[in-house]
Amino acid sequence: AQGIAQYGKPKYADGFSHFDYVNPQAPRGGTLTLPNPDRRTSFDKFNPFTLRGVTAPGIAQLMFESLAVGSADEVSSAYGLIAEDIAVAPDKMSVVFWIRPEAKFSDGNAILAGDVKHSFDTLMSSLANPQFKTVYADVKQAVVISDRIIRFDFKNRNPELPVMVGTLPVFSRNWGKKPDGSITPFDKLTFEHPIASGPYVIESYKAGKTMIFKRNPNYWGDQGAKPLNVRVGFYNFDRVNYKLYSDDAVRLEAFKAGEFDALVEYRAKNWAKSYVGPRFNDGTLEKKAFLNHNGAGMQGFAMNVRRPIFQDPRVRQALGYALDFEWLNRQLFFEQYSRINSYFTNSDLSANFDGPRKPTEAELKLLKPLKAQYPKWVPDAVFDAMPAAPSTASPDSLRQNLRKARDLLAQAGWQYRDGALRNMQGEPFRFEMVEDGPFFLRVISSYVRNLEKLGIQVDIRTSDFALHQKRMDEYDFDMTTIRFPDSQSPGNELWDRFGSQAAKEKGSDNVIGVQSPVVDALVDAIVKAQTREELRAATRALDRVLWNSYYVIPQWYNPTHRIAYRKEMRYPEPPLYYTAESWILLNWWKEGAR
Amino acid sequence: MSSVKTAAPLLRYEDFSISFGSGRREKFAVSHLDLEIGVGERVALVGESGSGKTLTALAPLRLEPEGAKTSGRILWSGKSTDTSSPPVNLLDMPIQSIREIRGREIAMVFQEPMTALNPLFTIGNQIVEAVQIDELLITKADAMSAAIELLKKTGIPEPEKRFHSYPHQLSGGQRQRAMIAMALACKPRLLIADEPTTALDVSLRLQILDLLKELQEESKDHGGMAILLITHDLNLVKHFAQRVAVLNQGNLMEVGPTKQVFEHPDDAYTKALVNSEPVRDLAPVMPLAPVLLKTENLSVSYPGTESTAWFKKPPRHQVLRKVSFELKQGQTIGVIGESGSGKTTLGMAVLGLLGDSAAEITGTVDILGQDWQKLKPIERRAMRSSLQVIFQDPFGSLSPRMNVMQIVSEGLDVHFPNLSAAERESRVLDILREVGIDRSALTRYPHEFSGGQRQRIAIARALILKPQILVLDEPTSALDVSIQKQVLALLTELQKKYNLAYLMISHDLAVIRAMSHEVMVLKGGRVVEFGDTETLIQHPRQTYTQELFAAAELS
Amino acid sequence: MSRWHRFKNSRMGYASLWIFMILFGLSMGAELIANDKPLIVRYEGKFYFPIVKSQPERVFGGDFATPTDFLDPDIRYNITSKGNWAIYPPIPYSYETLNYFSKVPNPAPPSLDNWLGTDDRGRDVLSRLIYGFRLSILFGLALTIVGVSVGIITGSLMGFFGGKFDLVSQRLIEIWSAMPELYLLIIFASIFNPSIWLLIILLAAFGWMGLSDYVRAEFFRNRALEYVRAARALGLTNLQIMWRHILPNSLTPVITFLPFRMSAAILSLTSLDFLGLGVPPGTPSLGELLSQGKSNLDAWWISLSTFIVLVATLLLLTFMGEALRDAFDSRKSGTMSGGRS
Amino acid sequence: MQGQMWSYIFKRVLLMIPTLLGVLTLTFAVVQFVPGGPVEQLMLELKGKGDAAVSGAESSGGGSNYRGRQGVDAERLAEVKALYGFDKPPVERYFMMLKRFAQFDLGQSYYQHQSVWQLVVSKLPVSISIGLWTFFLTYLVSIPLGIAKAVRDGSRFDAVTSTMILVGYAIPGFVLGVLLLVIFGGGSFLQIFPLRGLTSDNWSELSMIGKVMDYLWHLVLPITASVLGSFAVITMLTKNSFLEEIRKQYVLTARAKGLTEKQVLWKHVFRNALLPLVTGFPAAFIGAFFTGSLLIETLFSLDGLGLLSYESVMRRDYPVVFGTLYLFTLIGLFTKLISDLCYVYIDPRIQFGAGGGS
Ligand SMILES: Nc1ncnc2c1ncn2[C@@H]1O[C@H](COP(=O)(O)OP(=O)(O)OP(=O)(O)O)[C@@H](O)[C@H]1O
Ligand SMILES: Nc1ncnc2c1ncn2[C@@H]1O[C@H](COP(=O)(O)OP(=O)(O)OP(=O)(O)O)[C@@H](O)[C@H]1O
Ligand SMILES: [Mg+2]
Ligand SMILES: [Mg+2]
Repeated sequence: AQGIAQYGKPKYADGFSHFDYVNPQAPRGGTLTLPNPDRRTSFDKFNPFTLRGVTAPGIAQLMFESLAVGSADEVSSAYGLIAEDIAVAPDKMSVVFWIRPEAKFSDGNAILAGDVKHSFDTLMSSLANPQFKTVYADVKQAVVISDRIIRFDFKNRNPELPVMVGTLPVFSRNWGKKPDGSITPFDKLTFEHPIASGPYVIESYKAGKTMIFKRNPNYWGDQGAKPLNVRVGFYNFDRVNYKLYSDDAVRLEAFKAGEFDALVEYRAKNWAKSYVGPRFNDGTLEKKAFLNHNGAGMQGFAMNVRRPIFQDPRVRQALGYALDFEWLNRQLFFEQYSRINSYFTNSDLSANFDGPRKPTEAELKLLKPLKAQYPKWVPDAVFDAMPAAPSTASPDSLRQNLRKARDLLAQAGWQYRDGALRNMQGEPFRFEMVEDGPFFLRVISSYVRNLEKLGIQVDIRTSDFALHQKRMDEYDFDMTTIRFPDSQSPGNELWDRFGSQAAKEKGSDNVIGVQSPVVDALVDAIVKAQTREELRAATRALDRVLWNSYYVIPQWYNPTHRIAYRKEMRYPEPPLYYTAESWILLNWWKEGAR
Repeated sequence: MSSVKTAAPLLRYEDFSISFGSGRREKFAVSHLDLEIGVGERVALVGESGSGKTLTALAPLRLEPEGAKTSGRILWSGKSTDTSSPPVNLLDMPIQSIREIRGREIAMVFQEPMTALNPLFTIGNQIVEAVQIDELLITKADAMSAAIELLKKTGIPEPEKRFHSYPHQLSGGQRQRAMIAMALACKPRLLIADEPTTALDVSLRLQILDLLKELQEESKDHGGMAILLITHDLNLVKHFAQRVAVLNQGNLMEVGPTKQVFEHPDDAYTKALVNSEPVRDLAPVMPLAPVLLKTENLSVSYPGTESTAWFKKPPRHQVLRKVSFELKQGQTIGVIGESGSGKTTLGMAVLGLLGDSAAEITGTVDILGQDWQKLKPIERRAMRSSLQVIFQDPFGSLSPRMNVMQIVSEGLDVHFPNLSAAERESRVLDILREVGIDRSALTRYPHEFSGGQRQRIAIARALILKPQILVLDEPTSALDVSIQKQVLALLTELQKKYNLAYLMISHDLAVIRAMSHEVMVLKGGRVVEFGDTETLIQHPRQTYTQELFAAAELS
Repeated sequence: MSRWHRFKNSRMGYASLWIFMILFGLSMGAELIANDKPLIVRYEGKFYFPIVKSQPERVFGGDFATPTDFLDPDIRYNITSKGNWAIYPPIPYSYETLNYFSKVPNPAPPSLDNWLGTDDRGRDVLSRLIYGFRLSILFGLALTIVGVSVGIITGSLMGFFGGKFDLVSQRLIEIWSAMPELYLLIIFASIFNPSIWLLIILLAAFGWMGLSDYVRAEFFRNRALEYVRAARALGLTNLQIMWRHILPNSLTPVITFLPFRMSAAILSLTSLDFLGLGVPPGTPSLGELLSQGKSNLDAWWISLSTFIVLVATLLLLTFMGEALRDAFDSRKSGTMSGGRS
Repeated sequence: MQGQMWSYIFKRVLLMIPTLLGVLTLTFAVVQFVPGGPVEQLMLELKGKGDAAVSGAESSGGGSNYRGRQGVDAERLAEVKALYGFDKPPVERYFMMLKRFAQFDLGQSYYQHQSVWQLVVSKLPVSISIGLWTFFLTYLVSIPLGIAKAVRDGSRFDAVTSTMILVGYAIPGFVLGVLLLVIFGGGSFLQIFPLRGLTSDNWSELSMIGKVMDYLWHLVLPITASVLGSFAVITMLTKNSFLEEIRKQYVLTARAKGLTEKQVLWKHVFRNALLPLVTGFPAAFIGAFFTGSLLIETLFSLDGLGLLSYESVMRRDYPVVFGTLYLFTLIGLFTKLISDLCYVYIDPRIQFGAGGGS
């Protein structure tokens, strides 16, 4: 079949003409000029797969293709790109790809199974970024069956693996071949133009300044009578020009001066205040927030439960009452954010998806036995609808919330006396908040103010990135901001985030220090889930347990992508799951182009 | 006022005054001066130290110190060769036009050559600059040879070499001659020479005066160069000037032809001035007087200045060669010798003050029985109170940011820290009075004084410590005869009272004769003659010495 | 004329000194000018002085035992109605008081509530300026005094003694100056809690080298002058010669750099803040305000007002510096005749 | 004189060796205590938290299809350590570094695909463009201005110019830079100057004159931003030094010669007054090639030494840190020597020999 999915069947059946979220009639042509998509301000290589060096922007997306591509309106699926057919073995221990005969590299050579194996082996070698070894750890080997057939063998059954190998980037064995026939070692490749199969080739570049791609006129996916279905409505520009800016403020100014076509904004205040000026007034530039359904995961103030003061869940819950999200959203964020309401916010994996509900049968099936086995570890509230994060929207008020917090703290043995909130032993409630940059100080200061009303003293400590990481790695902190970005199909990473084992090892993602047999059991259920439904039940059960343990004081997320663009830019309906930059790059077009 | 006009007027002061301060504190340094200098005339301006001579001289060039107020008129007729055109008033001329006059028409020799030269340029460079002022088109090479010619005329030995010396590498007299050469470079119509010969020995003085006269002759065709000579040396005046003006406390006392003024001085002050010859009134040295200072084979050399090949050491410039002498308690040894013969160097070497220059010193110096060079710094410092010096360049030796009180009392602070403030002040006032400086000077700074006043401050600073040994390097060069007499009398008196020993360097044979028991004659760094003063003066053995004296006799 | 006299004579400098002293004096009393606690409260027949001693909110009819937030509308109502009254300072915000009840998103433009607007957290800019001015000046003074004294001492020793001593100390300084300052800061930040004192020590340890070079050069030149020889002949110790004779004549670079050193010290607070190596977060400093200004360009009231304070401070300092220079210049006469030549 | 001079120079050059050793040793020792080395830095990047993340995002809700957050295992860690040579003890690494430096091999960057030497060379155009122009403008304006102020000390001109240069000085560079960009480059006000880089994109197609104009066009804003603050110090130093000298006797002599005021000031006073400035000149000049300004470079998207050194420090790219330290210290030592020789050249009275003690 052309498409496979991690769970169940893919959305698009074989022979589909194009993805639903593209405009098949989008005109092609014109130049797309973009700023640097991230903090990279210079580059010194074209090879995105090695550790050393900084890769030029756009290379990976515009020049490399894989056997299969995902679709942006469903979770975890893949449709053949270089491969015309994909077959997962019934035992799920291997996957076979049949390569399209017309698939060619930019140098005109056909893509053969040997190239795919070469790509895989190179990426798994120590020449490449070690990340690949981690990602493909469960892949045993790539086996060339014939010129155009390749099989990947797995070490164990994992429904994610076929999709993952499908998205393995494929490049030619001749990449880096010197005139004398010898080949530059993979980790020494710098400005040697990659030989891969993507629709663009490098036109010109200037390190630290610009990077220009042009459409490969001989791109195989455009050849033939009918364009490739997974390429219809994609790559609508003849030229893509990246301009690099080192300063955010300047980048914005440059956009307002009309130096490039689109800009994605990540800060609420800028969005509200800075996107003004003559070009916005006369309509040359427009701005719009596009809804997305990307999982927002969890972002919040995490408490280190290894610390005695945070071991009582009542204390943790009380601290949550002091965060006045409504104030922050109004005073600092111009009402642009939504409250985090789950560990899988903005995703159907969340127990709060479509509003608070009691656990379903499937969830109860997981939770009940656990409650029986570990009563202490499963809060009773788990069997209720997920409680909403404290709010100060009327009729509630901050004062009211703080009163609740005060009472909770009192129950936990903390009383205000002698100028501080003290426990029985007379020790004051005092903790340190660590941050790796000044960005969050503006948020923290109002939170700290409210905590002070409870008599809690907070020391704020900012440090540079490395120092911060060191403290995180050693769990030497009381409270900090964490972000658990969500994937549409959570899996092994949850062990690192919430597993008891990870809590004991230094440097894991489990900075909170969750060490609960219940959580372990639920994570296990998630990893082992065979269907989307099983997965959903397990994540929701986990969500309920974590949420009701009050490990994190939930913050907010942005359900939109904020994009400002030139008025000639046109876009289709946004897909469900996407990043703003690549959506522009892949699916937008320009009016009047051609 | 009687003045015999011999030539058309060139420069005329009319009701000229100069004052400092304002309101009630206003102090007139020169008041209502009327004076005229004719074309090609040689006029001498004499007067007590501090009487306003220098200020009078600076005013036509508009170089009076900041804060000075001038009034009256200074008329200059030299702008055009044709003297019939109306004279211009220099005091209200724009500064631009004054610049046209400076150097080209009126040149100036400053009183203190030591500080008046730019320390960072070679003297050659500075003279060439002056040569080029007038004749911009002149080539560098021509300007250089003109400059060397000028240096030669002023009697500087090896002018080609000296051309490349920096001021600090020259002796006082050499600097002074460089200064003169610079002033003469443009062949001005009026030369104002403020004490141009203080650092020169008598024969050189005459040579310089001859040079001036010669230049005057040369420029006869445009009426000749006029000269305003300011000096304390009345002999020079007699020989040189056609007319004399006498200034006292800013007032013009007398003007007239030289002869007339000298033979029939009108004014009481002038009388005093003319009759002030130093008197010899010395106590004999005790036969058993201890030796306070003794040098043996003292030699000093400087690294050569000529550029030679890299890495090869150039020959050293030997400044002092094997000088040995003894100075006893109560004794004065006079040191004489032509300019550049090493007198100052000898003094500095004895004092151990050459350490921070590039000098190389050999030989021994014993002071108060101790080998000076072997002493520890602390011991040396303690001995400094009994070993004092008056520098040849008084201005340079006074810290610019200290006032007179601080300067004079500093020695007391260091060596007699236990004195009460009142005691200290009274001692300072006493010594200042003795050198003729009044108490209003206490809070003033060195630059606010006249050359002679500064010299007296320097003398006061040394004497306040009542040192056992005192090195005096031209201590009276800037003093007029009456003050000089006063200071010398003070020195003799102190010597008698406290048994002081003096090493006195001077060009003024009269001073040497009056003050010293023995005389040492230096030439090229070598002692060529040494002996009892009278004997030596009566019967000089060396031709060099004879020449020195002959010149003095002549004058 | 005495030095003080000469100082007074330069009118700009003297006026600057006065203005500066007044401003500085006022900022020392900042707690009385800008504070979120009232000076006096009369509540139910009793007098309270919250500025001296904080009272629990319960005292004024609130819920909590913690210190009162007098800006809370409820409390404010309680203490200003029914015969109760309170006198608030002219600026009712302290440097870290959030204007929690503001109606406008932060940073808020100048208004009656916040005369110079608020910063991006909602703190009153004027209040932060006052406290920031105080801190920055104190910080700058401390740093300048330490830096200048060390610079003068080392520079004068090297210049005066020269020779081997100079050769060796110069090398040591070269090594010291190559020390990776940023790494040191990072290391210290990992060991100690950030504090002003730590920062002063660290910055002072490196801040003296530029000046010492200048002083050294001046000493090299001046030690060869005749009056130094004269001082030596008087039997002064090296120290006395350096202190009394050479130093007063070598102060030009020192005096010139004084105001700049002050402002550099003030600004150095900024540059370290973004590394989290500066003063503890929340501390009011002009530097912090400036960096806020940069990241909130549209909030012109932050950068503009800070900038004005900074320029004014610098101008005052420079004019004072000029007067100081004049005070040290004995040759300058009292009455100036301007551009004479 | 010469012989002495050469032996002095020789001595100084010899002394550079221990100095360099000292500098390197000290820094190396310090670096051992810095929290978070390159290995940690890379592990971070591997975990996806590294620098490449979008700056300043305040909310999550970014990427879809996020995968592979499995952390990094011990094996990877060992690999990365070996890659950077961190498997060897510090002492060994130290001596290896010294050996390389002795051969003038500056090493390879950890993160970038270039040798340190190449890196430095590639950043030079930016640094020279900014540094040199700033340097020239600063001196060309400050010195005449300082002199003019000294001559008119206390006048209105003096006060007004003081205020102006101090305002320039007090505007912190980053604020000024942004302001200039917004006003003269951004889309809101005047859009006159380019926002980024040293040349336009079509530079290679321009004529010779066009190229020069284009280059200068691009330099206007960054140089304005970097130069405005630099006038104050040198101007004030010039002014005060001149005031110090202008009342000395030799100035009278020079005037009496009939020199124009210009000649008096520029020839006679200048040399005396500016001993510190003039002697600092060679160092400043050479320094102009190698100084970068992080701020200007970031604002105007220029890739220069300032950014390089800052980033290498922050990212713990030790070869770059040490390589540039070594190179710049060496250059610094030579310029210092030149400065010291300048003292003697300018003021012949100065002797570096001992003297104070006697
Ligand atoms: N800058 C000044 N400020 C105040 N008083 C000054 C200043 N310069 C000179 N005087 C005073 O003016 C008077 C005249 O000084 P001037 O230099 O003309 O004397 P002089 O006749 O040249 O004496 P000498 O023979 O000692 O050189 C002196 O009393 C001196 O103290
Ligand atoms: N620092 C120096 N470097 C080189 N040569 C020097 C230095 N100082 C003095 N000399 C030379 O030493 C010689 C003697 O100088 P000194 O000052 O002792 O002469 P003097 O006898 O005092 O002459 P005068 O009567 O003119 O003052 C001169 O030729 C001078 O050029
Ligand atoms: Mg005089
Ligand atoms: Mg002499």
